[in-house]
Amino acid sequence: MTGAAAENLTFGKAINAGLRAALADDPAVLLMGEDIGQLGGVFRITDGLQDEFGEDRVVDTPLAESGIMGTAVGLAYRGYRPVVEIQFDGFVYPSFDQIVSQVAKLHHRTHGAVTMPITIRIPFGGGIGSPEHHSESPEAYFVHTAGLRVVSPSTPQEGFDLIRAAVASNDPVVYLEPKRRYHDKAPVDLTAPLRPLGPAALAAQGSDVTLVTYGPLVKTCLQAAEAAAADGASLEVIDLRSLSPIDFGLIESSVRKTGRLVIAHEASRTGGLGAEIAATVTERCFHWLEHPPVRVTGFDIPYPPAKLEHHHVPDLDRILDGVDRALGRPNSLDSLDPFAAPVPLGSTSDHTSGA
Amino acid sequence: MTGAAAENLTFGKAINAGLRAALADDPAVLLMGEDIGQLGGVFRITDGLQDEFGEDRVVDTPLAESGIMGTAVGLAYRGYRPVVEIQFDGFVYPSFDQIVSQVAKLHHRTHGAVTMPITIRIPFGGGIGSPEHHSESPEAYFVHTAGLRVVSPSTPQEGFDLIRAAVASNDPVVYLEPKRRYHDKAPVDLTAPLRPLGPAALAAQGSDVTLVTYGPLVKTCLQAAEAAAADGASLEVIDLRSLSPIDFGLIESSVRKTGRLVIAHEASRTGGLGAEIAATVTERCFHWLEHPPVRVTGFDIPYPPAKLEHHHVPDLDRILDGVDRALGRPNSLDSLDPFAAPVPLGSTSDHTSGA
Amino acid sequence: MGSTSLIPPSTGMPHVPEPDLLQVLTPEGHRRPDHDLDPWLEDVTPAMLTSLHRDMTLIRRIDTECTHLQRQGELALWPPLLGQEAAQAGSAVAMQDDDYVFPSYRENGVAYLRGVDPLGLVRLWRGATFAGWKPQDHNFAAQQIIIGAQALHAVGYAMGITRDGADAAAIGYFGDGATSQGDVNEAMVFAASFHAPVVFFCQNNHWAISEPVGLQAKRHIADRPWGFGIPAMRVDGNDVLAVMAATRRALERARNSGGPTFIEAVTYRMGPHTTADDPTRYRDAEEVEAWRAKDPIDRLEKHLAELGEDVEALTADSTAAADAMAAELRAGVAALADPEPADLFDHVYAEPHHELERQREHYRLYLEQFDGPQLEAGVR
Amino acid sequence: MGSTSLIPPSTGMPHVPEPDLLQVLTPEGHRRPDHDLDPWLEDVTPAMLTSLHRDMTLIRRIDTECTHLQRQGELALWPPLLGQEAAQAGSAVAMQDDDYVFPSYRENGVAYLRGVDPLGLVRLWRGATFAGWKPQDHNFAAQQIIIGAQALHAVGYAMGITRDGADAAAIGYFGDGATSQGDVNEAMVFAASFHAPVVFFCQNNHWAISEPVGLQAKRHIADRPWGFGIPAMRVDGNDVLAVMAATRRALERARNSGGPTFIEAVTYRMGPHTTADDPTRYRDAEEVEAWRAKDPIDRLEKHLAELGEDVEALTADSTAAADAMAAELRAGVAALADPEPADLFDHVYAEPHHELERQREHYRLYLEQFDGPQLEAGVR
Ligand SMILES: Cc1ncc(C[n+]2csc(CCOP(=O)(O)OP(=O)(O)O)c2C)c(N)n1
Ligand SMILES: Cc1ncc(C[n+]2csc(CCOP(=O)(O)OP(=O)(O)O)c2C)c(N)n1
Ligand SMILES: [Mg+2]
Ligand SMILES: [Mg+2]
Repeated sequence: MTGAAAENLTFGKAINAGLRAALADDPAVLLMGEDIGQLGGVFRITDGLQDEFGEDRVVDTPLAESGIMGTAVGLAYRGYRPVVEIQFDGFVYPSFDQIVSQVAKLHHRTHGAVTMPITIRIPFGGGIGSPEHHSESPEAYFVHTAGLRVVSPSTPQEGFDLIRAAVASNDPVVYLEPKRRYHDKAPVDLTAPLRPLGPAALAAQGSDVTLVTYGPLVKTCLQAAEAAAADGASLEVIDLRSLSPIDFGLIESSVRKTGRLVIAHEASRTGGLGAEIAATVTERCFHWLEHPPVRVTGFDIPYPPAKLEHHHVPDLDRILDGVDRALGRPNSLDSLDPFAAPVPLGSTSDHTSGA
Repeated sequence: MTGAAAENLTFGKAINAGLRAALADDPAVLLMGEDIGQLGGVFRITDGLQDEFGEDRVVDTPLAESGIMGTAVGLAYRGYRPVVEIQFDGFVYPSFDQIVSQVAKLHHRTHGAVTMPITIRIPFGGGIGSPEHHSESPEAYFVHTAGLRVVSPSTPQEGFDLIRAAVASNDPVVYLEPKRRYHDKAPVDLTAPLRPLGPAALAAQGSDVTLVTYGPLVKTCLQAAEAAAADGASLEVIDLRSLSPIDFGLIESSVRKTGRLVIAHEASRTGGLGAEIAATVTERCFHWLEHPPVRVTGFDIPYPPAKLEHHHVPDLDRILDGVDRALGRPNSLDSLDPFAAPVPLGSTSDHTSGA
Repeated sequence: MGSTSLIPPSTGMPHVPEPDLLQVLTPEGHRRPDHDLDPWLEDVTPAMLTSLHRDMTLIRRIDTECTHLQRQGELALWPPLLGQEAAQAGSAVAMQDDDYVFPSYRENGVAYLRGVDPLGLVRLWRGATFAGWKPQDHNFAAQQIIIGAQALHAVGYAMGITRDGADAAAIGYFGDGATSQGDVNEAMVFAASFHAPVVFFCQNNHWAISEPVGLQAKRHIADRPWGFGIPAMRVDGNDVLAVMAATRRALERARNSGGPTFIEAVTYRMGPHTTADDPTRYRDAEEVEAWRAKDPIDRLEKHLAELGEDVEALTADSTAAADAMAAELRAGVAALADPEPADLFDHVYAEPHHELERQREHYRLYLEQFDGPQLEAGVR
Repeated sequence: MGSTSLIPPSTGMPHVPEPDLLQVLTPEGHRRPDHDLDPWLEDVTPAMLTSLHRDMTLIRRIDTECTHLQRQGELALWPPLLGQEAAQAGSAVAMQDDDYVFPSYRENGVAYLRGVDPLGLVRLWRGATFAGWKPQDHNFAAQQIIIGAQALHAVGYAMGITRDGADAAAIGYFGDGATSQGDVNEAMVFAASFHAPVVFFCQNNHWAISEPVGLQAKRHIADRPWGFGIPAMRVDGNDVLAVMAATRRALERARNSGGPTFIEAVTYRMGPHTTADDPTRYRDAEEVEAWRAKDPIDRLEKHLAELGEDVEALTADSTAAADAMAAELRAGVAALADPEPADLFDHVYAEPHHELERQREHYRLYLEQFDGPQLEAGVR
């Protein structure tokens, strides 16, 4: 896959290269965000781009996310293709209204007359010891929002490919960058052709359990697959790449083979992507399932302080524990077997009739 | 259930009575929102309350939802229990940042030192022929947000009971009012004791299929249960009441009895509550399930214009169609049998390795 | 009338103009001189005034027709603009074709003058569509319901104009209530920072549903933009000439790299907020009556009479034009078909989306069982 | 120095004060008369000045200590306030106990003067907690990272003060960059509408990470509040007496039903945005050097010298106090334990939550397999 032109690049530099290519290819592309100019962004993802393309194409904006998103909408009305940087995941919410009510809906609102080819870049997820609001995984909010596409790359090559595909898409795309992988290095083919946004990738082949994940946890899941192999279990790891829409075709064919599904993500469990994947795969592959889909996720808590984040973010051991569960092997949760405990702990249910 | 003091009230008047009781019971309670004073709110839910309790307790605010939510946080810091009205579902997003990053997190952020007993009232859902942004079902966003509780009443009595329970809770509660049921009338016991927020209700007993729903669709599902009974199928209808947390105990015991689960909601399907319920019930009741959980929901589209909304919002027929599916009876989707179609329609999957 | 200098102060010292109400036509229809606005009114002829009269008459007729249509159940809702005809017509005629309008839901008069077919407005407000026109056909964006959001869109569009080196401006409309929203204030920040060729056109109609403007702003709205570095004019919004002159001036300033301008058009919402509203619950009849005396159409008629024009004749002409348009509109309404269920799934995405195709196909199969409208197969 | 009248204009006419920088201590340490501020400085004695010197010295020491601790890996991050000691100390000492502070992340000096244990700041910035103190113990809210959000909290709290008829005020701190956020502008709208007893304290330190204040505001920040109906003062933020006087005046105004006031304290962020930042990428060394000449502590020392105080002795005292505090802090840091995993689940809700209990129990069982920290059973 890595052609002659492959360069060894960090994830961050690969995205930077993709942005550079997008800016060079199409004068309608422009970058907007806080501190993306001379500073090159707090993660240096836009490093050098303002010097190369000028202040008109790489625009430091005032400190107001709704303002950034709303002016991006106006620029899209005028035919531009804004690429917006949200500095950290937790700072996207002031722009939530513009995203949900405008960016996602304007193409539909106008019966296709207006397109909103806006890319919203968000460094997301935890694991880098950050303060509050700097480690969130907001993907479920966007995946539930019709009109948006959501993607997350897991390798430098995907970083490059997907940012180009996102910018080239005529739909708005939320592009979630797994910030704790920014320093991962790998060869990147900068001459790779433009690829479609949607397909998932088979990151590792296996036969016993299908392990679905995306973004930052792909690496962890690949490590889990290696560890599991040593333990006699063969994991098939699927890297979603596209979180909306989800490429269920690949997942379904894998689950029809393995009969077992584990989904891993950092976001909170309730209402997270794991629920959607479990529900859809159960609908479509019920008769193939040997065990209910297992979710290994962050807890239903606010993302914790740095010193505690390793408890919250699923790691190798928690993923393997989930795999053991899917395989019916002994696992930590045997003593809290859900099948043995019909009524949840601490439930104060008072089942009166509502009539 | 309807005691001596029961009065025949509309749903709207029942909530109004609950708010009146809350204001009367506790001087720390105050109401804030746009047009809630002299006008009594665009739905008249706060009708007469400003006259009764004064402009200091029932406060017309400037037209800025983030401002309303943010000042409510400050009032909670000072010991108040603000009840905030968001005029329509689609107008909650400007306050999303204050809700997600402040209201939901401040209790945890301060290790319990500060409480955020804020009630966020939102008339939600469709079916009343409204313009854009006036018919949304945003519950999944809030259910996925740790730190919030989310409830939705389905009857006048629940409207009264749950608003009182929400205001009395020391946690922030998103209280979703099924606006198209505001004019439904039923006896309401205004002397009912304060009840807990969490339990679901068994709205109708049955033995063949468990039908889980909430808010506006409870009524439709009860009608579906009657229609199904005529057709020889016995539906057990569960009214969630609390969407976060969900009272899985009641659902699980029902599913262990029926072996079949249908979930109905108006919100878009992907990442909606149906996914969470299907996933959790599958985890906990896998061996009892005779058929994968069926979701009958809004489509993954922006809420459509009024003339088309009856297509989007699940109605009796679509719910019955889902019930038929769960029962393995002939239904509209037989020719699109998911088990027969391993690759989704129109998928352009390109399953290359991501390594 | 004060001299509202539009030249930004060169020092950092505050330099806020007198926010007197700019007015060139008194309620009695007398033309008064105004140092700032007169240069923008040099081409005013009786013919132009007659044309403005017809514009306002037609706008008012659309408004009353649609209010009737709502009462008759043809429309789901209608937001009347009664009383705001001068603010809308005066600003609309000041625009050039290349200028781009970002309206709220109430700019139905501006829509009409931008060439939007009234039937498009009807289709929108009957709930058949969210946009009864193609924005690019009229340089008139989809109407905005989220209060204030469009102010940022106008600024973004204007930033694009600058980048394109184009000779055009953007104009964002919003109400007095909208000025409380973060978005409108952020729009001022961005407009100032990027020196965007944008005009903020605020129709202060004194009410935001049931809330008086005094709840939103403790000072004149036009006082606020200066602090952001944006010059502002406070104009009599019921004086069509003052509004036209101020808007011309602001748009011209924008086109000539002068940056953003804010216009507060002081007017009054004579009707309910929408046909669903009952204003008697929150405001006094006397207030409404006092504003009736400032009616924008009456005022122009008085002025035309003062100029010696045959007001009866031109009113008859305007009315005839309005009658014709109303008849056409009603005929159009009678012929309107309901939207197709395909509209549910079309254009949610610009590019193929396999999961939504699947839902579409599911629903097609579902509908096939019934007699009602069907979905076509395989069309996106 | 201009006369910044705090009396709101009685008419609707704009009445914006000269936004000259209010200053009572020149960079050379001379005391200069100021009509507006002098009445608020009548109780200033050499002892008070000495105390302010010690306050600023201690604040600076916390700052440099924590910067070191970050370099040594004890802290995850630290946002230095170097250069802003006068703005923080001057405003903090102006408060009364009942006043309530809503800080951003940079008000570590204010925190200290409100009685927050520096070890609490350390625990916060090492990533052991999100709040190293109980807000109600110091009337000092949890620090706020979401830019501008706390401005609304301050207004809401102040609205509560009014309702309680209490003799107190709220004060919200934020930076120059924050003024672009919708929340800060909405806070001004609400403060004006509800005549809230709140002080907006904006430390204009000239930078928002890499963005100069000129990108956020085309005029002085203090020009903006007037348009919202909120009087503003622009004070030399490196002049501890001017800051103290202005804050006293504003707080006193708030306590006496005078409503909100905005203070722009013009200062400079001498260090990086945080220890993770590299300011050499975006700003010139000369700019920093120019501001070094306006150092707030030097300035007070010069003034004390001019008053004939024994500066060497009092500096030695201040330094000794700082040394003692720093030693205590380091000892405290060495003794810090890591937080317990129970903190993950505790206080997410104030009331029982069965699904979260279940997750907690799951995780307890999971941890039991390992040697590391364990979760207690059944505790919420
Ligand atoms: C974000 C948002 N909040 C609330 C509403 C409900 N709403 C519709 S119109 C309106 C009043 C707007 O007043 P103003 O800005 O003065 O405009 P006008 O209606 O007077 O033209 C309100 C509160 C909305 N549409 N959007
Ligand atoms: C909503 C939000 N957007 C972005 C950020 C990232 N951020 C943290 S500090 C900062 C600059 C703030 O500048 P200013 O308000 O001047 O305060 P200062 O840091 O100078 O004290 C930014 C952009 C944030 N914390 N919150
Ligand atoms: Mg208005
Ligand atoms: Mg700053």
